[in-house]
Amino acid sequence: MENLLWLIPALPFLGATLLVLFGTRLSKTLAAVIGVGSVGVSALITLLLGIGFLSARPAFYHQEVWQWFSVADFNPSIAFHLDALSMVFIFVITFVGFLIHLYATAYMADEPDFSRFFACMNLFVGSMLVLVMADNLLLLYLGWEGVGLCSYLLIGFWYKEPANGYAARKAFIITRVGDTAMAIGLFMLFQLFGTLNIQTILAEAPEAWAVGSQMAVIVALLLLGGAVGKSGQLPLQTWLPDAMAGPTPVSALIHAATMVTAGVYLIARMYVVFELAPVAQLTVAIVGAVTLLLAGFSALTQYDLKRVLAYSTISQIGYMFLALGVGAWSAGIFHFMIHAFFKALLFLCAGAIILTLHHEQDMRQMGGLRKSMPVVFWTFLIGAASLAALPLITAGFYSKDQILWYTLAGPGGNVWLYAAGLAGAFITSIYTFRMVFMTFYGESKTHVSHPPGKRITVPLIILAILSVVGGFIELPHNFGHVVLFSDLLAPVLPGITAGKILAANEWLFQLLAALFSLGGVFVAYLFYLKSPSLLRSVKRSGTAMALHRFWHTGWGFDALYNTLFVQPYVYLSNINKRDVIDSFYTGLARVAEGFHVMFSQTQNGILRNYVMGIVVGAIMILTISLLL
Amino acid sequence: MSTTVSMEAALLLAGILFMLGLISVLIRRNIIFMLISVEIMLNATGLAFIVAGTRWVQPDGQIMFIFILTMAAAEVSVGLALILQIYHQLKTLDSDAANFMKG
Amino acid sequence: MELTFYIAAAVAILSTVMVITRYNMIHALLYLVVSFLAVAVVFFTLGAPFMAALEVIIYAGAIVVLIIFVIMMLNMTQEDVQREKEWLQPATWVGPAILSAVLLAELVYIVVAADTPAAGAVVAVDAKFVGLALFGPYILGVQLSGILLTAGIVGAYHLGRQKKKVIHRFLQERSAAA
Amino acid sequence: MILVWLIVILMVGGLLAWLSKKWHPVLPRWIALFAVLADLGLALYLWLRTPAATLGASPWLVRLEVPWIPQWGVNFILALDGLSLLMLLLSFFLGTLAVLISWREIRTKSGFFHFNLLWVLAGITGVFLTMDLFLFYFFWEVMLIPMYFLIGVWGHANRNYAAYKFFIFTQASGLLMLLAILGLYFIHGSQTGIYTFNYFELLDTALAPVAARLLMFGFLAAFLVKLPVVPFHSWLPDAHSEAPTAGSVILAGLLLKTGAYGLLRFVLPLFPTAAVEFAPWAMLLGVIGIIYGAILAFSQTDLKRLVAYTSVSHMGFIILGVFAFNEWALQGIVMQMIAHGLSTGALFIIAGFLYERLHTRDIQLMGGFWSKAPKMGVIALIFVMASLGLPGLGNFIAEFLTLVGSWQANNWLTVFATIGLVMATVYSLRIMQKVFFEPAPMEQALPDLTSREMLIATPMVLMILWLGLYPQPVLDTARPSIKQQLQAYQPASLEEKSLVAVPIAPPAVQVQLGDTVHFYKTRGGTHEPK
Repeated sequence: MENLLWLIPALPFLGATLLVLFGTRLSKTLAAVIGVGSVGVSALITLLLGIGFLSARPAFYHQEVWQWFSVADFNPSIAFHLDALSMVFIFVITFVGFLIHLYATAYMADEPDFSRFFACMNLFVGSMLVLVMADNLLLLYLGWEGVGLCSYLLIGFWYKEPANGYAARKAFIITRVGDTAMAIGLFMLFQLFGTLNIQTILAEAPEAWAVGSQMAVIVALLLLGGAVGKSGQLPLQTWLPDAMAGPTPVSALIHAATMVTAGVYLIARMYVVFELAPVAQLTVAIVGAVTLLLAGFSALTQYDLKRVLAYSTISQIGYMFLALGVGAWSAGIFHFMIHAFFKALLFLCAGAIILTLHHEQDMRQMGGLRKSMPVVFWTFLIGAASLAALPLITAGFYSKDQILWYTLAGPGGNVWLYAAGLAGAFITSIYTFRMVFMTFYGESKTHVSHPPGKRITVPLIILAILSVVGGFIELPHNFGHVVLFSDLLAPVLPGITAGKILAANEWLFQLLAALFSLGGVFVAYLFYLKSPSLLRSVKRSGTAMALHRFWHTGWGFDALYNTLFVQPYVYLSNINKRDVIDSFYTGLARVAEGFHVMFSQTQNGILRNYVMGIVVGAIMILTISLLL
Repeated sequence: MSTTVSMEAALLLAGILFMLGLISVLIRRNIIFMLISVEIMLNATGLAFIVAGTRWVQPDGQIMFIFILTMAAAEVSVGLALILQIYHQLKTLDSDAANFMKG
Repeated sequence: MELTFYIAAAVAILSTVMVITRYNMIHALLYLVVSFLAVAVVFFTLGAPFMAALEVIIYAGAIVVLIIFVIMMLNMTQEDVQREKEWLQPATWVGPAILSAVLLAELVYIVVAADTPAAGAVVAVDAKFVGLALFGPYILGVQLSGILLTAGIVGAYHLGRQKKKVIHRFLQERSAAA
Repeated sequence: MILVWLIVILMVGGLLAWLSKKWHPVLPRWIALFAVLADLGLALYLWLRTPAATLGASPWLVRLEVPWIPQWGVNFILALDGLSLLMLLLSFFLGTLAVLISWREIRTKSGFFHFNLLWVLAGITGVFLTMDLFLFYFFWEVMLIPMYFLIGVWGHANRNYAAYKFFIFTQASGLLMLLAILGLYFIHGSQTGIYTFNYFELLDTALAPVAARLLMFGFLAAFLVKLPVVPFHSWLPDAHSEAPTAGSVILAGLLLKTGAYGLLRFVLPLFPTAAVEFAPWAMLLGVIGIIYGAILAFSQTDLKRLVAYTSVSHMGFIILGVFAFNEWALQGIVMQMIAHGLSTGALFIIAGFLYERLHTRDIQLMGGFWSKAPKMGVIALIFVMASLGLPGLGNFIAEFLTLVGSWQANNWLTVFATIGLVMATVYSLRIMQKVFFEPAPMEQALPDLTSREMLIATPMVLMILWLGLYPQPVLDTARPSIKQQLQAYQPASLEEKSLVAVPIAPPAVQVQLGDTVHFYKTRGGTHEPK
């Protein structure tokens, strides 16, 4: 069983290689078969492994493929380590990835660069799998950067548009800023532990560090730097909304289901380090809380369907960070899984809408799609309900409620964090249903060409089902008490217990959360469906409009970074294009040339100058001999 | 015949004459003037030798003067021949006109 | 005798200054003769009467006359004098004058600073000693002088000969262009 | 004897290539190709013959010593260890490619071109092999002069300026090295009475601190200019951008590496105490180079010039690593030398391909080539990614090891060096964007790579992937000689070598950030505080 481990990432890589090598010569069908098939087989192997894993319940599977290199006791391997945490991740990556690939064969059917698209997608899935299965941080870093590369290639897939290229580079560069912090973290870890093997570090860290030791805090913060970069959290979140420039399946794959959750994975994977550094862990929670609010407000003001979803992604990952930050490890991972289902679903629905409306992404140009696209409408509604965490029926409710509960009641809990989470839930409902109402209700504004085909609707339906039933594997203990998921993770991640006093009143807070999300739906209904005049009156207010603009541009972070970093860098580079140091050497050459001109005056055939030279020489010699 | 001429003064005279000749070489463009100036300088040098010879009561200074004299005579004859030649070729006595190796 | 020296020195300097400031070549040469004569007097005061005689005969006589002959051959006119004037602008002579002044100052410093034992009275070195030394230890120099003079004669003859116009190779391009 | 053959084949091949032009115009190319391939074969044979495991005891694989000018103590010493072997393999590999890329590019005086090319290679081979300082200087010059001709005769528009600049920079700095060599020679002679240029004997010279410092600066002058380190780098962009493609490849791939090699081979073992003193400054220079080169690369519009500045940036890592004095960093440097030779060489080759097709190097005139030339695009993408240090490609291993090593020596400088990686991303992506992605300002035909060009590019891709995924053979080959270079940095021998009894603290692993830290676990590493 263990020996199959390497196949999971290797198959997508193989698919990518084949597509790169023979891409231009393959027919679209064959390219699709390779592209989808490689991920599909990976998913099957994952399933096989998963069944084995769940039945035998070993601590982990481990396979060393080969020793990467070995220098003076630094021996990272290409080795895979599969435990419950990675299991959840590879399950989501391969299955959701497979569905998205399947969907993409229809979505990208008219694209001339079909095989290039699938090559990048496969490479992406492969890198992501390496990331979550790596047994050491260096291999994880390989996957980490590979994911960044693929996001660059896929966001800039339609490369002829310079704006897309800009978005792609922005994504790569900003995430790389985070990666740099992480790399420094790796240097420190290596210096302290002499290895980058994750399990070794996790085992030895508690002995090496006291709780709250400065080193632990610094390492944890550096790792957090990497995580916020990849996961689009404050302060490195600005790349993610722009990343919607890529084709929609890319958005679904990279920016909803998998890549952006790499940060969540990293923090969960290195949880020991964070537990040893409470300050850093609190920072994780605060970053999550602030991000989820900021992104939520920004999502409220977007008109581009995909940008709303992008901001909602940032916001939802904020929830995961919040969960990790308060020590509710399994809740964060649970939310990751559920989020992957419904966010992929939402993105794919959005893609179906965009495709049907001839690449129209502005929600103001949509409306009334409920009738013309019933399948998409219903699945989108399920996804939206899950995102808004409508109580009882949706998976999103159970995962988000768990996070909110532990934010308050957990040992790292805190009223302020809880309040932020609750407010976020409220905003989430508003923007989610604003989206639903604007898109599917009201009168139709754009002509609908042809309804989406089977290859598009089947993944939607599967994901919609998962978005609903996914929640039932983990129910709160006063309500069914199903703990399948946290049991699965229990050997890997520590559990969490709620405070006794609050635990008695858990139902109260569940009710509160439910009320907030329902309230949000109601507000959206009020503003966008029932009485749009209310919205117009708000819009007349100057402050509201200013706030709207501010939120619309993502709290001005882009402008800030632009003036703070980009422009000075470009300016610095441009003024020095001719290399100021070189002017020293050319200056030196000029001086020599000057002497040349001067001295050649004494040899130019004019007799007096020769004499003059002799005289000057005589004076110099005399002077020197007098002085000495 | 005994005098008390100060040797320093005599050397000074030689120096001044030499300088005047030198200035003349430097400022004149006319080749004949330059030749004349060279004569002045040679003469000044001869004077310096005489002074030295007198100072140490040795004949060598005067002998040097005789050699200088000989040399000056030869130099003037060759120099004047060259000047004639230059004048015939260039139709001018301007020494700057002969700067064919201008750098 | 000392007074004679100083007067002669003053005359020499003055006349030399006149030489180098004249525009007319003949005037300059006449001053040059005066300068040489003054120097001859100086020689005399320094106890070298024979040298004084040689100075007068060869410098003031032969050499200057030779130059005058050449000048006469060249047909100098008033235009040449005028051009000489143009060439001798202050801009051209200030620099060299300063340089020479510096050199002179250094020479003076050397002469004055060196504390040589004061010389006694001037003792004439008469021509006989000179002659003995010349044909004694310096005989080689005398022979070399002879060769030099011969070479001078041959060279002057060769160079000064008015051949049919021979253009030096440096000048060929120039004349071709002209 | 095989070592002599390595050099002689190239020199004779060069002469033959020159002469054979008279018989047939294509002959020089084939002769050059065969000469380099023969050397590549010999080097490969040497490598495969000695399994890495047997390298244990003495790092030297082959040694040849013949007295040359015994009166002056000049010997003809060639010696090969793992480091030299790797460098030779790189040289011949890139040399083969250089011959291949010139196949169509060089049309004038092809005989003389190949003569120069082979003699540069011969000079480089000599530099990597010789262990006699006199001979070393000789080869140092041998590789300089043909390079001057390569730039000056077959270069682009501004070639004369570039060639002079290159020559003056390297020659002037080389003379300083000659002074230092002579200084070392005389000091050694006056101490022991044996006047010799033999490297192995000079290693034992005891030097007063002041003398050691001065001599080290003499050597450093040559190597830092060649490398180049930032204030001395300005010859490089000109030389690289004006040279013909083969010249750029040799310059970037090999000539710069001789500087790095010199640092490793001579500066480190000969002047340990002085080097330790100088280390923080050298590392600072490295970091400045990394950042400065990266910033400048970003604004260049001439593709070759841009790549040249990336070289400046990458070479910063080398000096950063050399003066970290530990095995990780030095292994990283060896990897960096090889990986950078390949990746930058490849970028220059791509620039050459583009120049052949478009007759311009200005990236503002390029664009949209991704759709026209997808093969070239993919290959360019791989090497651009290599240059920004993507894991899985050789440069990543190099940079990561270097940084891990330098982190042990100096935290803050390493942080800034790591920031250089972000800047590398910025300029690297600009290449892709401007050349391949962005729409072109004008329509121009661009045929994709021919099979000859693929023959050049494919091995490079395979090599860089191999280096990134399984670098162990390279690391194993280099290990013994790196250990040898670091021998002088064991705390005990450091004190022994310094004449004054001032105990020089080794650049011990400093954990500056926290006081609660203790060494949790004893690890390997060359200057563990005992």
